[in-house]
Amino acid sequence: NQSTTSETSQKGDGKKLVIGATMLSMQNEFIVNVHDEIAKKAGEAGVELITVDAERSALKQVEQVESFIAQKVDAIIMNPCEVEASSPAVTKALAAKIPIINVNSETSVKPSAFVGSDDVESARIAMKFIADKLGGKGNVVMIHGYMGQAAQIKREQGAREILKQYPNLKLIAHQTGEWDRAKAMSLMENWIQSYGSDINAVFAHNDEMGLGAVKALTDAGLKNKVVVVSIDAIPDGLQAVQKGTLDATVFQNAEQQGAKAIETAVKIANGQPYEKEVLIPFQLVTKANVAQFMK
Amino acid sequence: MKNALDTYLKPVRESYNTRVRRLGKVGIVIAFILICLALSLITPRFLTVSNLMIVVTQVSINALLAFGVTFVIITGGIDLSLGSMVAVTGVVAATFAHPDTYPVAVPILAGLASGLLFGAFNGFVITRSKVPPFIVTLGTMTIGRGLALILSKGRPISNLSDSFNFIGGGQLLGVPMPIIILILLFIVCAVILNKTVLGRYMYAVGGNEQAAKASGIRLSTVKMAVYTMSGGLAALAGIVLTSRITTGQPNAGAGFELDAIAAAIIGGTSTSGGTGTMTGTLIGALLIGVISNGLDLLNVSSYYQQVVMGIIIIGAVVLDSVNQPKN
Amino acid sequence: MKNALDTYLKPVRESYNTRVRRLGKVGIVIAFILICLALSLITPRFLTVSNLMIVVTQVSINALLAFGVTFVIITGGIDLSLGSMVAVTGVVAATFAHPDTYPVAVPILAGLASGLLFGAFNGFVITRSKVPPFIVTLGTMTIGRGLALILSKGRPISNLSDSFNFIGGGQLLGVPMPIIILILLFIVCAVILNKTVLGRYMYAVGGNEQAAKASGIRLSTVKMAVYTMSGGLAALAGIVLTSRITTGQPNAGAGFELDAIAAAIIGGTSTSGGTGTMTGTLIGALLIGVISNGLDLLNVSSYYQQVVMGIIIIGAVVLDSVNQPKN
Amino acid sequence: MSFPQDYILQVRGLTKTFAGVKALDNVQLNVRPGEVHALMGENGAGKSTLMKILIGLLTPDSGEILFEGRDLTAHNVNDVLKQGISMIHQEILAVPELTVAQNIFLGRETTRLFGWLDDRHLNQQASRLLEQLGLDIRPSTRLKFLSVAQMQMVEIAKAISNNARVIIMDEPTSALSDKEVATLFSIISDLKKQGVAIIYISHKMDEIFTIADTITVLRDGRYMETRPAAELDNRTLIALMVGREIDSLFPESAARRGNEVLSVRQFRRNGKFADINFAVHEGEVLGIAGLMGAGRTEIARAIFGLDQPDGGEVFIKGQKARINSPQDAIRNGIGYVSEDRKGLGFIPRLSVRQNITLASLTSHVKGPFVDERSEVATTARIIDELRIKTADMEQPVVYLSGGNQQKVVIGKVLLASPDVIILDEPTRGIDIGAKAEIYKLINQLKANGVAIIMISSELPEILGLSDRILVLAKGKQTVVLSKEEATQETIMAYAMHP
Ligand SMILES: Nc1ncnc2c1ncn2[C@@H]1O[C@H](COP(=O)(O)OP(=O)(O)OP(=O)(O)O)[C@@H](O)[C@H]1O
Ligand SMILES: Nc1ncnc2c1ncn2[C@@H]1O[C@H](COP(=O)(O)OP(=O)(O)OP(=O)(O)O)[C@@H](O)[C@H]1O
Ligand SMILES: [Mg+2]
Ligand SMILES: [Mg+2]
Repeated sequence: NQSTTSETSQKGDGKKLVIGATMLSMQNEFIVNVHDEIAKKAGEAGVELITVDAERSALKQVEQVESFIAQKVDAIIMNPCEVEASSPAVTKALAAKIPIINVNSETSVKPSAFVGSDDVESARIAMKFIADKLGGKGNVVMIHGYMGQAAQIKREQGAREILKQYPNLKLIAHQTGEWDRAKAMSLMENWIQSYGSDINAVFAHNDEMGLGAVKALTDAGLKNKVVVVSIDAIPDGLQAVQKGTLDATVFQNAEQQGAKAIETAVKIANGQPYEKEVLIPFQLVTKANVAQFMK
Repeated sequence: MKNALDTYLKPVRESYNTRVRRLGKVGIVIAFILICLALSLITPRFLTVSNLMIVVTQVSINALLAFGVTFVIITGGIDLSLGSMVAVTGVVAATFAHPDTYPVAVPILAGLASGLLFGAFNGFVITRSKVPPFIVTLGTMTIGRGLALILSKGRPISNLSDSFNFIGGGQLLGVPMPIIILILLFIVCAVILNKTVLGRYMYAVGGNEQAAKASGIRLSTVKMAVYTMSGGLAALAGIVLTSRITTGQPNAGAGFELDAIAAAIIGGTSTSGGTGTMTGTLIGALLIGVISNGLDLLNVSSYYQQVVMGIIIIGAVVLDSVNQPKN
Repeated sequence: MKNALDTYLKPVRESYNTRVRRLGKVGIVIAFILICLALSLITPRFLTVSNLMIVVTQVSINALLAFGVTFVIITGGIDLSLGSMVAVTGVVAATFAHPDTYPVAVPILAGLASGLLFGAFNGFVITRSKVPPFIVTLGTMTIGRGLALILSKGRPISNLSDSFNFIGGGQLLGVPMPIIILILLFIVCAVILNKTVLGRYMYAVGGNEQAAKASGIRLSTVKMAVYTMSGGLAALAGIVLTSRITTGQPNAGAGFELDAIAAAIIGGTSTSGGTGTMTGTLIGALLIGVISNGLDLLNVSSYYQQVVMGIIIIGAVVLDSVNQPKN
Repeated sequence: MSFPQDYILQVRGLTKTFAGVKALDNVQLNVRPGEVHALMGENGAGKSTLMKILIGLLTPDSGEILFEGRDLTAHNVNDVLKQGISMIHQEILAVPELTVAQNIFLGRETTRLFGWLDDRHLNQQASRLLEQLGLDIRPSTRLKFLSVAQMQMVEIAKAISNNARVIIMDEPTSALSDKEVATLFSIISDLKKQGVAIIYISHKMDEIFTIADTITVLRDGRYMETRPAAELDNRTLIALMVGREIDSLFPESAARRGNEVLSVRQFRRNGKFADINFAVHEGEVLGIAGLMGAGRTEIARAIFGLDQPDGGEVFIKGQKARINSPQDAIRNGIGYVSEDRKGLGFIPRLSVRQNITLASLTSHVKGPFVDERSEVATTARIIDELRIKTADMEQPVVYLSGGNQQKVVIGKVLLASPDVIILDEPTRGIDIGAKAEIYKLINQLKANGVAIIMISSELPEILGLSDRILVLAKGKQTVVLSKEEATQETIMAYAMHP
């Protein structure tokens, strides 16, 4: 349970602040990290935090926000499942005069404040790394996240933007690995069968899948011939980068996103001035700089 | 003669049969009431009009699907394609629901038509081939997911008209539209099941397929009907969902089939066919909804929520079966 | 008397029953061969030793689950908690599999024990209460997922020992370990089903529960056995998976139950109980694996992959049922 | 010889094969309006198959069916029912969850607009019909709460409510008591007067000679002969059916009564039976007689551990026995052949061999494995001894004829080598030849020192085989008669008056 007490942060009438948080998926390590930071900071600030897991369903998320509204929380932190589909939640919260802060990704309706980074950018960084590494020439395969989800769509979009800039960089195959390491591993095994050493690089929409690809390539003895890049910089990913099996990952600062989100939420709820948009930049992680990301 | 007839007519009103039936549902109703009571005592936030409205609104989509699958299960079948039908019909409806294009009837009818068609396809394959419904609808579940992605090119379809968004988001006399739709469809489905020949034939086909056949009932007609209706109800669920989140999502509804089937079974529909009621299914759906809402209200951590949810569902059905008379 | 005995002994080898049985499986075997043939013609990459090894390795996890659920379905039950058991057992195994902590037997036995316990719990609830297996295992599916998340604190457990990773990633005489495990377990399961008293009782319980009971078979013992075995096999699948991806993932195995059940049913196990073979299930699992591999090899777009997958699965079972003798 | 026009129903050259087994081979049947046409033959002769083809549930391989001059060969059940043929099936074909009225009118509901049902009207129609038939059954009771006999009467009501021109009755009386049989016969004679033709199948010879006008005999799927009933006597008919003569149905037994094997004291199950006290000895047949619903089956089920009694004790060889489940019963040397063959008797999809060895499987094992050779040998012996007619021992039991299914069940129970065996309606639906064999078997068991409790609604059977007869009335034990005291009349008297 995530509620904690302390005397620091109280509303004018002396009651403790209540903040509701709905997270995209508590089964995703990155999101769990964002949440843990929110919870930690909420504890420090003496805020009662109610966390719910949307399990990647925008519908569920909208319903959870409705529920927060009915409970008259003081502020809502939403880690949106979808750009468009999670928007009604924002509309409803604003209509009920409850501040809502989007963390990590956006919705089409503007919330009270936004804390996070642009997913499209992360894919641009990853694909740019591949392009540089291959000298702008070679065959790339891409492993998608769950088809149709915001993160998948945006990461695909960013990757394709870069691919367009490098006409000699060919996307020879792309398929979904559903964010899952085992699925991505099987997919990669099958691709190795059909393309063999024609593959020069792999871009996976998250580290889990990237690590699955790495495993398949290692088993096939091809790892040192293929560049693998993914996004998230989860501990396993960082370790792999350090070992040199994963060539690069893109670091999204979970701690900062979480901290800034709860900070902003408390400010708004207390009627203090706040920043409407806090952008936390992505960072490319390679063997060269991996040490600074590891705890 | 007159008198003899009367003594036969009386038991119709209060027969052993109906008493047992009522008893059969008592268990799950008790479980439901107990859970509601417990929640009201633990948190004052539960028993408020606004929260109850939210619960019922949230339940509506699962309930619509559960009504459809109740028909199907009563005939002894199963429908795993519900979630995919929600996605397909939602995407189809959204495609026609942009502002200033078509009147709001067009997306509704298009969505509905696609659902009926999808359901009819399930029914067609199941009746023409000897492939078990489990496999057919598992297949069409996959096919449907693919279709939804193809139709939407893998992207959510947004920018929908206000009149369309009213279906899931609007209110009529203070009552959210999904609740109104839920009540309407509950009545329609209950009437079909209890008061029409089709409903009677569903019980017969599920209760003893050979007997139904020997009585001259066309099995394929009944089965076609239930799968098509299941598709139609899934379409309504898809439309409500799309309108509620103001987007047609190709990946909407994943896993919904299990919740819907759970609602039906918790409500007393037997997977072996031949028994089940719409009221039971409605209670089943409400039960799931109330538990999920309560766990959120109580701020149970999401990992433990799953554990508690599972335990309560099993517990509720255990309580129900303890209350059921032995045959 | 001797002679009379001989004339009776002969039919056992080539009897009506076995002929029908074999005929019953011919359809799906034909479907399987046709698909393999088609793939070999379209792409030369399909029919290579390395590719076939990969297909079978990939199939192994689903096949292990499918073996377990075949036992369960034959007795007339169902197990929806397979995927969650994979996660729980994988996480448990991973917890004990860090290098330089315990010998490799410890994570294996711990994982196996947790699976057996989980399965036994399913069996216990199902036999002690009158709650349908569908609901019980749906409940434990949710509970199990929660447990896996709680045990792992929602994070993958990595840094596993090489000896543990050998189980899913190693080779013995050039054959990947998962294939060896698959073959071993296939033999064990097939023998249990065909050659032992327990196997015979499974068919009896699923074929006519009341008659089985009246023949002196303890229904609860048989059911406990099948759910426990299903849990044990899920644990093996979980261990192989964890070792293959060198991490214990709390969200591993989601949806695996449907694939496993599909494999069993495609292979001829009837959801109404009383029929089914391990060979059929193996072919069912291989069929799904080959299609999925083939679609990747042919680089069919992921949207269409789903559509094609669904169509081929339904088609294969249609082909099978066409070949089945009418009763 | 009459002209074809005289016939309401004509069947010519009908052939039907099941997976290589010829069930019907070039069969003919000619039925006149207003006659009771008995179709006779041993178990597995093809009677039911022929009828299922007539009603459109099975399609023939070849041959033709003419009904009132119209070709019916390719029609489905729906059409056939509408044309005016209806059928009472050998296995009760009803929907347990639906009510009596709903079952009777299933497929023929009167509806208002949009298929709206009028259940009140349906119940009225049904109660009128049930009353005409003299049945005390509520139309609104769900079928699953009826006894087998009541279900059977509902099936009869259903068949005759169709206003059919031809009614097929496939063993309608196998689960009925004398009173209900009398009701049925009076219904039949009414129908005859209205010109309705009845095709009547039964293994009860006395019934045939009571009501049949014409008799057609099938043997091994082939047509034998059609003759007016008046021209036939018991002996010739049996010879036609069986192809050999059966001299005496109830052979004398030389068994000696030995020690007590099983006894019950103050046995009671609330609402079903009470105050039951009896003992049965080695080499003895204790018959239990009573009217339908008297509680005989309930007693058997309770002794065998299928139901829990509410009071009383069971003693096995003088020792008090605790029986909570069938396995306890089997371990205590009790065997039970249920009256509900389909429900409690066999596993339909398992083979003859697998069914026969099911209750004694643990004695056909090598370690944890089933010893198939020993199974085969044992099964072969049982098939031989009980003369089970089956293509081979790997045939699924569901494909066997009813009589042979019954023998499989008996074989299974015998193999568990019980000291006392409870036979509940052991010859229900069994042909005359097989009956004689089962009676012989009972005597053999007796001679081997087995104690037998035989529940039967057929008084001749009870009288012919029992050493003592316990009579039940409404769940109470009214008397135990010795062989010498017992007559049909005394038994009936005790069965009616508690
Ligand atoms: N579905 C089936 N598949 C295979 N064989 C069958 C099937 N139905 C019946 N048979 C076989 O056809 C033959 C005729 O069976 P049928 O049921 O018509 O006999 P019957 O004369 O009605 O016997 P009884 O008096 O026991 O009812 C039997 O040998 C039986 O085993
Ligand atoms: N499942 C049931 N539900 C309700 N009542 C039942 C059920 N089974 C039997 N009964 C009733 O219990 C009573 C005793 O039935 P039982 O079968 O023991 O009678 P019986 O003497 O064996 O007669 P039968 O010849 O019908 O077997 C009957 O009145 C019967 O209607
Ligand atoms: Mg018959
Ligand atoms: Mg009885």
